Amino acid sequence: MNHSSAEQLQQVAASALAVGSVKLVIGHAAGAAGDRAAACFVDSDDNVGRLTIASPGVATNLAVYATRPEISHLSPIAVVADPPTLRALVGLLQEGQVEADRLRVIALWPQTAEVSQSPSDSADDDAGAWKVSGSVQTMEQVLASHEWVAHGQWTAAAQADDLVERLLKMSDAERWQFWSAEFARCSRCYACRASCPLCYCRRCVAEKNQPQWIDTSATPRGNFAWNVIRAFHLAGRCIDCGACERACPQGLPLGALNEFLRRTVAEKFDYRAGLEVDSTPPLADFRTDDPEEFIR
Amino acid sequence: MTPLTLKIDRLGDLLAKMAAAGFRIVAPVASAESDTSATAPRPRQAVRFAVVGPQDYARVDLTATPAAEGIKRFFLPQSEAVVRMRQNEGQSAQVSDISPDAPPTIIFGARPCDAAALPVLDRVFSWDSDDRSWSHRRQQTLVITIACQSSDAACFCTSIGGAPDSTAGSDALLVPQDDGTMQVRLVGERGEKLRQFFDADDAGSAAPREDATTGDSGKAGQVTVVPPRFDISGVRSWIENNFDDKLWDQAALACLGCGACTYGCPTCHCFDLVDEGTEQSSLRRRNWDSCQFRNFTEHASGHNPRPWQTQRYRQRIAHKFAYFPERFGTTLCTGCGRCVRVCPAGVSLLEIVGRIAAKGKIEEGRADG
Amino acid sequence: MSERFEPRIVAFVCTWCTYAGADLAGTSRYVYPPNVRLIRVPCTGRVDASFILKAFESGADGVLVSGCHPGDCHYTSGNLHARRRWNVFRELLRFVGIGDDRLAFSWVSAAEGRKFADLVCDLTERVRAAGPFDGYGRMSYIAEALAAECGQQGPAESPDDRDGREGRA
Amino acid sequence: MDNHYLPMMAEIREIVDQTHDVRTLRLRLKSADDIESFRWQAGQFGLFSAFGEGESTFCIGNPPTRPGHIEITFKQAGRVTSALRQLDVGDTIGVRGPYGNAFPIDDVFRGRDVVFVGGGIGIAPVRAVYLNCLDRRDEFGRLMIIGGARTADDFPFLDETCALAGAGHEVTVGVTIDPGRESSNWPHRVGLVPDVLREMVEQASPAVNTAEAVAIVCGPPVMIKFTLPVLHSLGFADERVYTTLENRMKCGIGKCGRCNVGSRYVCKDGPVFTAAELHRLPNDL
Amino acid sequence: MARIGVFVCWCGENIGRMVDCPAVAAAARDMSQVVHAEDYKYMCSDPGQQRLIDAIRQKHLTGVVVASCSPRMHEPTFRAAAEAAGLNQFMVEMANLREHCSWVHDDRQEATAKSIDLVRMMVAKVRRNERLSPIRVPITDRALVIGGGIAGIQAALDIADSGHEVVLVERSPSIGGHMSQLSETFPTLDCSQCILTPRMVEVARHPRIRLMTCTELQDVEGYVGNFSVTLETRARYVDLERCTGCGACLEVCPVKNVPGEFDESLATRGAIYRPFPQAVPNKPVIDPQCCLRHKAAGRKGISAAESNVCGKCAEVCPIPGKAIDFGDAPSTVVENFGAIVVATGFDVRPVSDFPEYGGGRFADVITGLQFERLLSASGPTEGQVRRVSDGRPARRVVLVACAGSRDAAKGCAYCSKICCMYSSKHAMLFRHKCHDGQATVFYMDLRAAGKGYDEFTRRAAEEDGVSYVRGRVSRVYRRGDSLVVCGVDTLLGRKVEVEADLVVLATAAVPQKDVRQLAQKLGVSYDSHGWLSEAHPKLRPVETATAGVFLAGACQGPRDIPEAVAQAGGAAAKAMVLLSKRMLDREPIVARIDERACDLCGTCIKVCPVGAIEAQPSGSRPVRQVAFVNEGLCIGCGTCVASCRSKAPDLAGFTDQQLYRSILATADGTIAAAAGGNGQPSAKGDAGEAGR
Repeated sequence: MNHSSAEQLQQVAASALAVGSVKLVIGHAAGAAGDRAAACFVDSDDNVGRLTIASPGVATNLAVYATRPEISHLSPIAVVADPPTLRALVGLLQEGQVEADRLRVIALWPQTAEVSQSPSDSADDDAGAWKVSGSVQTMEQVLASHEWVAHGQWTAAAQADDLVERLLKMSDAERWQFWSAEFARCSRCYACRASCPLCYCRRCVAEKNQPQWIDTSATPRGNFAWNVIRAFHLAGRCIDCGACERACPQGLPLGALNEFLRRTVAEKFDYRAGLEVDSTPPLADFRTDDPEEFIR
Repeated sequence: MTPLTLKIDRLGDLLAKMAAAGFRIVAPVASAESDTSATAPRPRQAVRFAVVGPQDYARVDLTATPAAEGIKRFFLPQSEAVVRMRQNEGQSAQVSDISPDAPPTIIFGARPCDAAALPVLDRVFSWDSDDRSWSHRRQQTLVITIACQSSDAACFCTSIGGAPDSTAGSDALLVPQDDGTMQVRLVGERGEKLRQFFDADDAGSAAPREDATTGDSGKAGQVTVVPPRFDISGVRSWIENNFDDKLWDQAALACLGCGACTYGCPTCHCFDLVDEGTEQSSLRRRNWDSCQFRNFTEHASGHNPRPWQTQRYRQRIAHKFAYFPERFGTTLCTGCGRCVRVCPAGVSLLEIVGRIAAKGKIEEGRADG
Repeated sequence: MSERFEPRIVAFVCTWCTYAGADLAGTSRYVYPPNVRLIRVPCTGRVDASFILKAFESGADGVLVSGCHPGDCHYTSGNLHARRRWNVFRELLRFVGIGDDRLAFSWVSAAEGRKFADLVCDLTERVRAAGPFDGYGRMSYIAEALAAECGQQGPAESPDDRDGREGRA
Repeated sequence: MDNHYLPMMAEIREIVDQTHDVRTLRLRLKSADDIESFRWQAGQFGLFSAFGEGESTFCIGNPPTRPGHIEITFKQAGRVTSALRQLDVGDTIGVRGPYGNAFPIDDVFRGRDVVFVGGGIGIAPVRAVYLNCLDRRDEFGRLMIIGGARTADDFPFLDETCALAGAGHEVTVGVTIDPGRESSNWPHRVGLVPDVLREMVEQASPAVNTAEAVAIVCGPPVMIKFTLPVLHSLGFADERVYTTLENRMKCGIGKCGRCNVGSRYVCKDGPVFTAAELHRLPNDL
Repeated sequence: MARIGVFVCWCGENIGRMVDCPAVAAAARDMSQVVHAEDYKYMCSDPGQQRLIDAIRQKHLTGVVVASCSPRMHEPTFRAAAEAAGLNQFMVEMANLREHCSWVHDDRQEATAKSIDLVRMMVAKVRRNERLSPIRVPITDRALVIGGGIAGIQAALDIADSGHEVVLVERSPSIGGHMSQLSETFPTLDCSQCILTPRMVEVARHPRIRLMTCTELQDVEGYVGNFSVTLETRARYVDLERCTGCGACLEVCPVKNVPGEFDESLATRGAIYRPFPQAVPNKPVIDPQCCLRHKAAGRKGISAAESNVCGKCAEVCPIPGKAIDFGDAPSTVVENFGAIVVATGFDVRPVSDFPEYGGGRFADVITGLQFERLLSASGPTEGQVRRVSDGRPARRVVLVACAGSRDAAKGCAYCSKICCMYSSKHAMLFRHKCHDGQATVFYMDLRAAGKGYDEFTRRAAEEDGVSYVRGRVSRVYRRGDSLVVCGVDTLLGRKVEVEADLVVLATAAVPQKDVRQLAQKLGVSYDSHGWLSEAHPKLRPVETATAGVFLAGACQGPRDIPEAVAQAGGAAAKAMVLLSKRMLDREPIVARIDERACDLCGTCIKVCPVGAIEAQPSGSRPVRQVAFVNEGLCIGCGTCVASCRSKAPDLAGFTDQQLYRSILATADGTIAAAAGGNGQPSAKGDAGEAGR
């Protein structure tokens, strides 16, 4: 029965909190209003009843909370993590943003190939699609598991392939037309940045003002620079969770930028982000035989 | 006075008439590019307000519960040049005024909760001194709202003293009728300027009259019912007395510190002034800003009065429900619920103010008892 | 347009190779068109993606980044990191509509004066053929300054225009 | 209707370096009308533009008793102050103001003992007031000025402040630097500002009538935090202890929402607040 | 407050002809914060520099733009002038109006407009320049010399003689290198050992030289003045302190048949052996690959010390407590050095690379180096030239120069330089030993450029009866018990066949096979063959692009002994110049990190080519780990700056502000032109803008 997944999650969390093996569980609770699932922070086994399994299509990536200073005094913390969240945590470990000792996860593994992404589905409908790991695990344990091998690359992000393909068929001028119209809508609310677990910079480049490389005004100029640089800074780091695009109140197709860069990095450097803690992010690395056919 | 009506199939004619009278028309339109976004169902951005021309009339969509983006930016543009600075080589620096670019405009099809924000913001933009740009745009712009036929779980206008058919801030209110027509209620002197565009309601003279100022018009039109979500009466005093309450920490923990709520909010009006340009020519721009951003209050020295999200989140709620009411006598919120809908983290102002209201009720009770 | 379009090109060159190559082009008196403005940096590794965007924002019709051949880098690997960066950033810019007729990369060594001169000739012609970069030009500081000169808000300034295609003021 | 954001133009007439990173600019408004209309009181501030970089808020550093120019003193910290440091005599900067409230010199200070406490760059706003009072010396009781800085090299207006004592003003002056930072030839006090304040007030002869006296405290937040309790314990009334808040501002005219503390607009209701008012504000400074 | 001076140089006609210099100066005068602008015929001349100095003083300039030639030419000149006037040298920028403008354009109007733009960009930059001071780093007064051949020996002695400490590292058990293998040297025919051995002994005795044999460089960190080098010493199994070199052990070793390295496998040695009679240190060494005890221990998986196999050498060792130490183990030390001299030398290609010449198939086809051993009085044949195959005296010797050299198909397009001379020497020496013998030299061109060299080859042909055949050898085959060398005499245009007892191939000189790894550790670049690259082929022939690393001898390319020695002296002198300073002034073009913006994501640490960035506790509270640049190590490439997403690092001299302003200044020319101010007088403003 569907509710069993959520119940199992609650049991795992409750027992870990009860024995004190984790001090905080970060999971999802049903959204109070609106269609978004809200993050929920459970620090005692009394409150585990709020935990639920949210449809990834309406939820933010919980890894974004692992770097929050407000909870830095709590250790260890456990994050309820589906594969994209796990990949984000791998990225954070890789870049030293969270200590492995402090981090535990309750892994959620997709049971079926297709987990609903539709925001119209309620969280409960979705719960049956997930298998909850039997206990709180370290990332090391998770990354050594056969589930990780099987599902590590699973994503809930809407597939941007169609749009990428469509754009690739266009001329430069048409692509320019498309993107400048999209970027023009950007309101610079930075919801994309805030909801991205890898956008953890304490001072975003958009806020560096001496000099101001990226104009802060929501004008075509500033918006173009912001969206291009945001995407570039995630090249080789984006773990394909789709949180940025889901967050954007203006509906910018950020996923297409990310997907395109993911392809580029995979093709050119044979790299996929979020899979190995010990790998070097491709833009912090080079090979002597990197492609250079475009360099004269 | 003859009641006015609008037949929805004559909408194009109406807009054309207004345009012919020299008005720029702003209306909610379904985005032509909604299919570009990769995520298939994306109700939040489907309908947006935009300047429309005849070719767009067919796309005007009056059905969406508060559109993804409100009408605030037509009064307080997201980015607006206010001063131009010029440094000609060999001369000393000069500045010149840039006047607000605001042709006579009719905003058609706004929601009452968006319009209700206008008189609220009038207070801040005209207290002590008049903000030229705001005032000018207010003068130039007539707002025609449409009473809501539907609402969702995020709507809470009625808890703030508004209503799905409130006329606050509107120059005219359209009330959808059972027969598919819209009853037109003109509001005040400014509303009278719109009379010329509407037809007299010959057929529907039997329609009952209501007092346009009350929200109780459900019988006549297809106006939705927004149930009360909380009792606001104890909110302000609870906030004033519980600055350090744990609730703020709990509420803010999930908040990611983006500006989606403030930019969507019809009443949030904080802005930034920035210079952009080259050595020789630059513009000083007034841009939306958000109290939720970490650097909003940060000094150049690094000192920050509100370094934590808890403090910033509290500031937003307290400003809306305590500080602004104290200063200007009205809540800085219209209950549109847009902040709830857009929050990427699922943080609900409605829920949190609801909790505050409940606590406030208890404290009030205690004080009384 | 009766007069020939003279493109504006900004080039970021490393001091050890391409800047020296340009010096050699000068010493060798190779004549090339005057459309390129060189900005000297220690190494192509220093060239940030933002530099390229800022050059376009400043009204450049084309941008060039040029440094040492792989293996020649004075700092051993700065150019190799740069190459990685451009592998990605060039693709990204192409994806958003800034193609190879606007953005070029090259390796020019201190010994390649001829190559530098040819490169500039070539690039100038290529950008000239592509015409003024209206797309970026409209949102450049130059366009804004010229609009303000006429007392207007900048192009695409008023809120209704933010919608791009939807806006028709 | 006016564009409130359009600055007046002023020319830099004089540049004085106070410390390695603190600089004073003397400005003169270019238009005669502007000079005529620019009337201010001690405690008010203006918004000063470095064109192309932005505006920054500084108190007007010269008292209205010394008109004819506008003086600002600032420490290099961010984008605007860095740009202002680039400017030279003869260059143009933008000025908006005067904005904000002022110290109630006529209403409250007159006839009372006044203690001035300034720390670091906070000496600048205090100085505007004590110069004002010194220029009208007869109207006040005892005047006591306490200036502090981390080191001698960080001490703006050091020589001027020291010279006040001997200038026949009947004023007590104490300057101090933080313990452990003094060089052997530092001839003045060493100690934290609150301690020096206590010592000077307690040892003052004739005694300061603290119950009726006025105190003005400006400086870094931590100094203010530790000075207010000392003043309180010395018998100063919170209603007559003044400070200026340094919140970030953008518009300066009560619109932009940045400087808000509780329901107060620091730019309109401040920047001058009494300790009593501060206690009533939310702890959000 | 910026007060900028602009100085426009005519460079005589060089700039003045194509650029309207007074117009450029006039335009500059109007630029923001420019308080002085002038043009002058030759800014770099004494009066020109004086004008700059006077203007700095009189107008209190805070920044200077010299619009003249390339900064690569005169930046030091104008920086020095600025310093002389009391202005920090890093407040000087140069606009390159000559190489980048007047010399490459042919339209005066356009060139002038471009010049104004270039000046504007530099004015914009210099306004953001900061006063910088050279970074002073203490120097470790100690040099490392890698390689104990003649070049390394010479460099070590020169440096040590000048009073600096030297560590000389040699990977084989003895120093001496290839020179110690030679019989006589051209063109004087003096005995190689006789002139080399005293130098080797001097090394061993020198109080300031520490010799480390059996030692290789494992890792290098740090930078000029402060290299930190990890050195690994292999086990020798003979305690150098205790061993007196008596040689008793050598007699008893039951292993006798190991091909000896020193004799190029023409003789055998034991498992414990002395590298060669004059070796330094002159002590035996055990080759664990051949030693019975080591092999037995290896099979059992125990250490040689635990084994009880053989051990004869130890038994016979007369030293109380024994000098043989089967328990010896490799050791690693980290040493600090201020300078490094690389003298790793060369190798010759093996004959097996030349199957067409019978190499590898016929024992009597040997390399020149092997022939040296045959000629040497201390060699396996005690100086008698005998056939390798059967030991019979050789009467007919064919010497093939250019075996592989100057032959791109063989992978060595270069000339090995020494072959012509040593082949002549070989022929001559052979003829001296075997008066009735026949010596034939096949050559492509006889390259004998050098003092006394041509005379030497002439003497070989004319006095010593060496026959020279100009032409290539096509193949070598066996006929009976002789070899037949087939070739073409290109002078006579006919095929020739020469019978030979020995065929000596002057195989191409090649770099040591693992020199690339060494070069990478040192940050020294190398060419496609592996020869190490000098910083500048003309003007900096012994320096490398990595400051503080110098080249001596044949690691840089084939060369003969006098060249190697001279170059070693040059490298030593460069090292001494460096070590003789207590402190090193480095250009302050280094990165620094704004720790407030740093998240320690590690990108900068990963991209830094010299490992100059590491995590450290922050200086501000709350204390956390942040990236920190070690100024002494940073080489100022700026890769970290551009790689950092939050732009926490910046690069002094090329700061974000400076570059940002330079970029934006490219727009200001157009804006100025549009405003009708000065700026570009070209048609661009009109035509270009109208099109926009």
